[in-house]
Amino acid sequence: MSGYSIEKKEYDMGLDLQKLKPYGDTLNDGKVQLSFTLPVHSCEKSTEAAREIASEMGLTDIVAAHIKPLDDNYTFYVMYGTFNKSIDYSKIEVPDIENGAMDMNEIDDFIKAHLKRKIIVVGASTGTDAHTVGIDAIMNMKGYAGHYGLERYEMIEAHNLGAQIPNIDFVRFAKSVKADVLLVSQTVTQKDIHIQNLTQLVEMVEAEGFRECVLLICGGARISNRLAVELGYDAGFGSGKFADDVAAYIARELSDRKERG
Amino acid sequence: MSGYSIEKKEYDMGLDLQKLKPYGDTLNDGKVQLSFTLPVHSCEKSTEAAREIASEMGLTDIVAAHIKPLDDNYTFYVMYGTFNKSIDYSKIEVPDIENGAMDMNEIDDFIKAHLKRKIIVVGASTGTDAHTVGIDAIMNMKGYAGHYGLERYEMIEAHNLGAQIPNIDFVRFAKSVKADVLLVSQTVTQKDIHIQNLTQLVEMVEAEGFRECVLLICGGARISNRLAVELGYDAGFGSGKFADDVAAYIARELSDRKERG
Amino acid sequence: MNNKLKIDKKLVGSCRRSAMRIAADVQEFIDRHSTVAIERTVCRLLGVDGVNDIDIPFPNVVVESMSENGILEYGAADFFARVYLHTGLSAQETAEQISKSSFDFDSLPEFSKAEKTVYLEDIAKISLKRIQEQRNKRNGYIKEYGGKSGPLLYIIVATGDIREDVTQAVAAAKQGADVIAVIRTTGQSLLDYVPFGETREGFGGTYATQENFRIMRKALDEAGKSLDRYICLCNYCSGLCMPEIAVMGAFERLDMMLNDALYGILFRNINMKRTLVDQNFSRTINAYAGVIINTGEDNYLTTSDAFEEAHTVLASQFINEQFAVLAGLKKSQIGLGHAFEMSPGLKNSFVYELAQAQMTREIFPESPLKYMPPTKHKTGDIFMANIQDALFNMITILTGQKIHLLGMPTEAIHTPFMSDRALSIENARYIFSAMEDLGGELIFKRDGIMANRAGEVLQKAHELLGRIDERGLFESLSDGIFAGIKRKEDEGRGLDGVFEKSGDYLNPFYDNMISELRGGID
Amino acid sequence: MNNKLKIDKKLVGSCRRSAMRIAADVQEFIDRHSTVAIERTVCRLLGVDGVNDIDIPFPNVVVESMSENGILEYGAADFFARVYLHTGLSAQETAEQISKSSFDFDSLPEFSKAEKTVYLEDIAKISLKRIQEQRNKRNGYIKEYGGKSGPLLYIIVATGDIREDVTQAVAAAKQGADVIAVIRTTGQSLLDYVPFGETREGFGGTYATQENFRIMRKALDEAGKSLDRYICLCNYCSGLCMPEIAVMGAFERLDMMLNDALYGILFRNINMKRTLVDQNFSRTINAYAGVIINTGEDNYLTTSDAFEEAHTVLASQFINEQFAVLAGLKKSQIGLGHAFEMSPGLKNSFVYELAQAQMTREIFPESPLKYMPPTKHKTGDIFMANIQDALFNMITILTGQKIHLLGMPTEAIHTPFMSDRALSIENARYIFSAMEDLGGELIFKRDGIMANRAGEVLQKAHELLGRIDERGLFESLSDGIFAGIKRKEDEGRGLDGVFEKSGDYLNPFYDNMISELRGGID
Ligand code: B12
Ligand code: B12
Ligand SMILES: Cc1ncc(COP(=O)(O)O)c(C=O)c1O
Ligand SMILES: Cc1ncc(COP(=O)(O)O)c(C=O)c1O
Repeated sequence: MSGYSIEKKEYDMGLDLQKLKPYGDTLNDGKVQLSFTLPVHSCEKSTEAAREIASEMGLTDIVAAHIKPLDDNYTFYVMYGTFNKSIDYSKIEVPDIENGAMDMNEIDDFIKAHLKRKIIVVGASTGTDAHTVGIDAIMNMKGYAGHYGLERYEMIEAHNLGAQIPNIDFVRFAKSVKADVLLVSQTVTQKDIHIQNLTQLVEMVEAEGFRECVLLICGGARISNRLAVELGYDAGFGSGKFADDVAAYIARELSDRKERG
Repeated sequence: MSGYSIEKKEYDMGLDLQKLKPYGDTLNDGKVQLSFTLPVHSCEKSTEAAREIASEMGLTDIVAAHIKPLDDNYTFYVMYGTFNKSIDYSKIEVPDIENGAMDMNEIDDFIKAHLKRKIIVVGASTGTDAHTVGIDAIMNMKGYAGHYGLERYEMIEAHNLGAQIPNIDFVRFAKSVKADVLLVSQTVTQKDIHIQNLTQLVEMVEAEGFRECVLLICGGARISNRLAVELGYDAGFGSGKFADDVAAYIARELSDRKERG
Repeated sequence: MNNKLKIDKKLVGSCRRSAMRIAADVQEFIDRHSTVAIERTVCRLLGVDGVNDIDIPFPNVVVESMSENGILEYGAADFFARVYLHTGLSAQETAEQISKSSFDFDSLPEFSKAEKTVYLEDIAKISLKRIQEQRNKRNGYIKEYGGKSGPLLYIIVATGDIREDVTQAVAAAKQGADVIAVIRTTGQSLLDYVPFGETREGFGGTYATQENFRIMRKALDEAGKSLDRYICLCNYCSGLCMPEIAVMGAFERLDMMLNDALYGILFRNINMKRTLVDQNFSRTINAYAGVIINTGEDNYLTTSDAFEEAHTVLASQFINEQFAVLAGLKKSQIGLGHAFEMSPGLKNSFVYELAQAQMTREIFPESPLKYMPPTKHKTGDIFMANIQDALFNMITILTGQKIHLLGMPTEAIHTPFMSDRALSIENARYIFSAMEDLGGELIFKRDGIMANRAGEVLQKAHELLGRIDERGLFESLSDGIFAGIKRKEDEGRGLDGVFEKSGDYLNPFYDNMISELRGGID
Repeated sequence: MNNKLKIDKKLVGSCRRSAMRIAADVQEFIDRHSTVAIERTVCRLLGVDGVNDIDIPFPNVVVESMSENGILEYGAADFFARVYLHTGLSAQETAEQISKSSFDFDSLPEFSKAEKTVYLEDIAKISLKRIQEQRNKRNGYIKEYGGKSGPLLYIIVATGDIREDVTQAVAAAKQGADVIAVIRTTGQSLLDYVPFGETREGFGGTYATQENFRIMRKALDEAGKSLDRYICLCNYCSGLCMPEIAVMGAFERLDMMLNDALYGILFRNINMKRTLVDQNFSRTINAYAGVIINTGEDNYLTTSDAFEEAHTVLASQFINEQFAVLAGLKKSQIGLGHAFEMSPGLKNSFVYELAQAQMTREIFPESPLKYMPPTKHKTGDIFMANIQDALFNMITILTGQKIHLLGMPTEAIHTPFMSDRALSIENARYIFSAMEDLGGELIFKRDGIMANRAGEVLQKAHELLGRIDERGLFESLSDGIFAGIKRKEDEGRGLDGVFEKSGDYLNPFYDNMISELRGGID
């Protein structure tokens, strides 16, 4: 009568943060989806190549779920697999530029209390980059997604130069108004043009001898704080960051610097 | 007047099959898309963890393009990155079960010429698997996607037992009709149930002592020839394979075996 | 729902009358028979639960012994009444004794019908009350939270492990899901018993057990509380244990059940007598529990071509409707099956599907459609699959469907990951919002492709129903009318579990429920 | 296109008349002026090409020297005629001499208008014929292969490397693309010269050079041959070199050009006089070359809110139409810009967008819409982005749009990979086939949301055009009427390249083209 009983197994499914893995539908199953194109003709061999690549990535249980020839010698793959390695989540440290949110009024009050003067901010989308929506989101009076821009802050004097501003014009203008903060927006990132452009800007500011006197901040959809710091900026803000995040950082950082003397 | 000239660089963009990489929009750019969920709360730290996982896979230039909390402690990521390793395409060998296509009439003629008798084929979707469309595609008279099924072949005597057939019933029936070929379809693969079921079948056929007398073939959307061979089958057919592929393989293989004696 | 497609109401009436005759004809057979599953259900309703030391559920222990002792034809209720009147033992105690082989069948005396009825009416009230309480609780929640006006977002969980299912279900509810269906493991429908207890491994789904029902119900009630929405729970009242699962669902407040008059016959090769008898009692229980049933016509289209076989879906919906009504279900409890399965390669596939969905809505204005997403024509192209689902989502919002099963981008690959479900919910929510009032803005051309198509499908369904009416359902099924599948009257699984009831057969539950239902409850 | 939205034809007529007055007013200014770009264009039409040893394009060498020598106001044609009559040197030879500083401007004598005209008419014929030949070739191909009836699938390539662009374009053509647009690198629109030769690095796009045009044209002709379809090529006739690029495109048989009367002013801060004068000649060339222009109203919606600013798009379309007509373009050559940019968060966003698309179709029945996909509201959620594109694809097939720019699932991430394009083509093809005849099946409710929305947008556009008509275009632009961007008459890039023409100014190309166009060519 054993036909009645269903098999029972034991499971080890605790979440171990020191061994974090992707999750499909069962803890620690390590499920990952990937897709890519191989520049070869679609055939059994190309599918094997796709599996090898997935395998090189550390995946097992590889499924080539979809194989689509894009042209005679290009084949697109959608794959699923199991990532068996894991990472130690408890060891991850992220540089923190958020010390707790403040709203516009709190920030204005903070500036009044700690700096006792207006902060001068100059912003632009520099180089050949013509995208203004990002820098406008941070600076324009009306703001973006319900967050007022810096122009509306009582204690901030904001100059938004717009887009496609050559770095040299930007730096000269900033010097001329004795800017405390430089805000640069970069949206186009193809062939790393943003890296080139951001690097050129830092060099110019250094060459002009006022790197120490300003906060240098960049932003854009593909900018992270980590990247910004690597490039020699004080901070970087990516998507999902708004004027209040930036203003709070500026206010705190400038007051810290003032205190440090 | 150098403002007129645009920068020029040199490119090495030949296709080197010994160093095959994924392709985004520039040869050898190595571009790969991936997505997965992490069982942790969405925050800067989880995004860093997602990057670390991508990095563990050997990716660089990692972009966390999309971050979506699925629940308090589950976060979904869509990522892009560059796979810098490569594989040697020239070294890949795939077991070949296709020796050139034949159509139904050619196959019938081939059987007449080489085997001089009808081949007896028994098929089913075995175990708890209730999917019949796959095995029907291979066996039914009317066929699938324009390929007639084995029942229509003059030189094949085909018995389709349907779905949810216990392995033991399947094996007994096959023995009773002196089958030359056993066709097993497996569609459900969750928790590797197909592996369990296919393995059980091979063991039964061996236990019944006629493994050497038959061609044992499995098929299904997630079955590859490689997997089939690993499990002890003669061949396996996945999606995109039709009755003529299977029949051609059977005809050739049985005639080879006959010749070898 | 106004007449957008100028559907011939007379023809609809004629279809419905044919279906009524087809069902009534079978009902006559049903009324004379019972099955082992029905008797196990009666055991459960009398309080028998649990498994013995070798994992056999006590209801199976009892019914198998009754059968061996040749007393099944009187029904389990009769048996337990006699035992009680003779020994004072409760049903559960009796079952335990039987299991230990310490029960003496031979010395069981007969009692008068009146004596037995008094006992049974008393004891029946207990479990009927338990079911009523759950129904009231549901009504209370819906009153508290308010009902939902648009389509219900119905999603599946199918990890095989009830605890992971809970994790997935709760996440989905937070993302916007309204109905959680716990998909059943492969093969369970062919088990002639219901597994017991919490289970953590299944294949392509999770075992339907009462404990699993309870675990999920609790999780969804909690999620519902924090979301201020009632989250419905759905499972499968299908296979060899239809009525047993119905009663388990009634006890644990499931809100929907996949439950079809013909599905088991066609797709699980269950004997037609067995299924038809079982479905009747299972539906009465569902009706009583306030459960919405979901019929399985969608399966015809995953097996056969959706364009060619559209009329078989409609014909079957008429038949399912009539069986449901006979079992006491209100029209609003009948979720009729249909699926978006037109081949994406077919020119104007969307146009035909729109016509079919609108037609169904108008022909069954009070019954919700349980509308299934594209599955058959999905491939591993998860991007394309997502688009197929988008078109499906559109049809629902354009034609005002109610029970909307979300499709998954990974349909052709695996049972859904948490992220697949989230993408799918995002897809539907976007489309339902972006097109919220579009349906009301659109008028369909007179004598256009859509109107003609609907007319044609109705016409063909009418012919088919006429033929079935003539030949009878049993004969028709052996001709392969639905999904090209032929089933014989005396073949298929579970036939040996069907028996003719003796003249003294007792089933107080069926009698009480059906008479209460005929009186009308809400 | 019948009147599905009951649009007020009188109001439409009134809008068109306002736009006509607005354009005519500016045309008066245009007719009195020329620009350095126009003169460089004349150089090219006279056979000047190539760059000198320090990479300066010869047309720039000539025009800069003419300017330094104070003879620009007579036009480059006048200059070359005089040189030829005096020295017998061809235009190219003259340019080379100027570049080597070995040309003596001072000793150039004056000739009679008649003498110059004889020479110029002769030499002008050569390049006009070259353009005509390309036009004939295009017509021949279309005759041979047959035109396309449904929407044109327009996709972009933007690798920065023309050779990779070719790879991508050919793959896309095989997958079904009808139009290939080679997106231009950032910053090129602000260059006051056109780079020369094949280029293999750009940012967000590829340099528009005549050699790049030629490379792509050749590849597409070959692909077209093997596919038995004509594959259109599109580039950007925009920025500080509008007419130069127009002529390069005419020589290399481009079929479409992004070309707008106001875009440069608004989005590249190019001076309004410069742009308006440049656009006129560039459009005449495009008209003559049989090119379809694509205007840029879609950009208003990527910058401002699509629901709020819908009427500015319509107003601008009216203005673009009138400038285009003045420059000699046929209505069928005017691809008017619009974009699917309603926020996905907006309830009934699809309904409003459907109304706008249908309205535009009906107001400009002869002009195709260049319909841009969702971009602004796309995020890195490539699955959701694909759905947004699906809805966009639907609008096109429901309203019969013609130039359909495919959206990309990775819009918010990178310029498209080969696979992104393939997914996007697959998406559109599925929807265009599944809904092929749906548009014809649907009638829109009278006084419904859609009809009212269309009426409102038209009303507001009418008011706006009235205001612009009153104040004049220059003044209105300084008020920030479009996309909230304010531009002043005497600010912005390229103003120093605008000059008033002398009474003796010559430009035989413009004169010949416009008079031929007025006569009517096909
Ligand atoms: C709108 C848009 C345009 C508009 C711009 C209108 C305008 N007035 O800005 C138009 C149509 C003109 C345009 C043109 C082009 N675009 Co564009 N465009 C976009 C689009 C659709 C949206 C960008 C946007 O406005 N986002 C909304 C804002 C609010 O988000 P954000 O910029 O990320 O800003 C936020 C944060 O990043 C941060 N932030 C941003 N800047 C800064 C700065 C500081 C200091 C701080 C603190 C924070 C901060 O705060 C903001 C609020 O959270 C994107 C695709 C997409 N959906 O993302 C493509 C996109 C950015 N464009 C692209 C390209 C290539 C171009 C072109 C170069 C194409 C071409 N060759 O013609 C042109 C030319 C532009 C040029 N010369 O630079 C690519 C870039 C690819 C890449 N990664 O390199 C994208 C991704 C599209 C694509 N897939 O190809 N574009
Ligand atoms: C149709 C269908 C059903 C129908 C089956 C109808 C029928 N009569 O077969 C119904 C609705 C009944 C059904 C039920 C279930 N299904 Co189902 N079903 C599908 C679906 C949509 C299509 C499968 C199909 O018919 N493909 C078409 C055929 C022709 O393709 P094929 O099987 O791959 O066959 C080809 C090749 O593989 C090969 N081949 C196949 N077999 C053989 C054998 C041999 C010998 C050879 C040589 C070749 C060969 O040749 C064929 C032609 O090229 C898929 C999703 C999808 N789009 O793929 C899910 C899918 C297969 N089902 C699935 C599941 C889980 C179930 C259920 C278990 C769900 C549940 N718990 O209720 C049930 C129960 C079934 C059971 N007990 O097994 C999962 C499997 C997940 C997994 N990988 O484990 C899928 C992938 C859906 C999903 N994402 O969850 N299903
Ligand atoms: C009515 C009905 N019952 C049951 C099922 C599920 O299959 P199984 O019988 O394996 O539980 C379906 C299919 O989805 C169905 O439509
Ligand atoms: C008319 C027009 N010109 C040009 C462009 C492209 O921008 P750029 O000016 O950088 O070439 C666009 C935007 O896509 C446009 O609409």
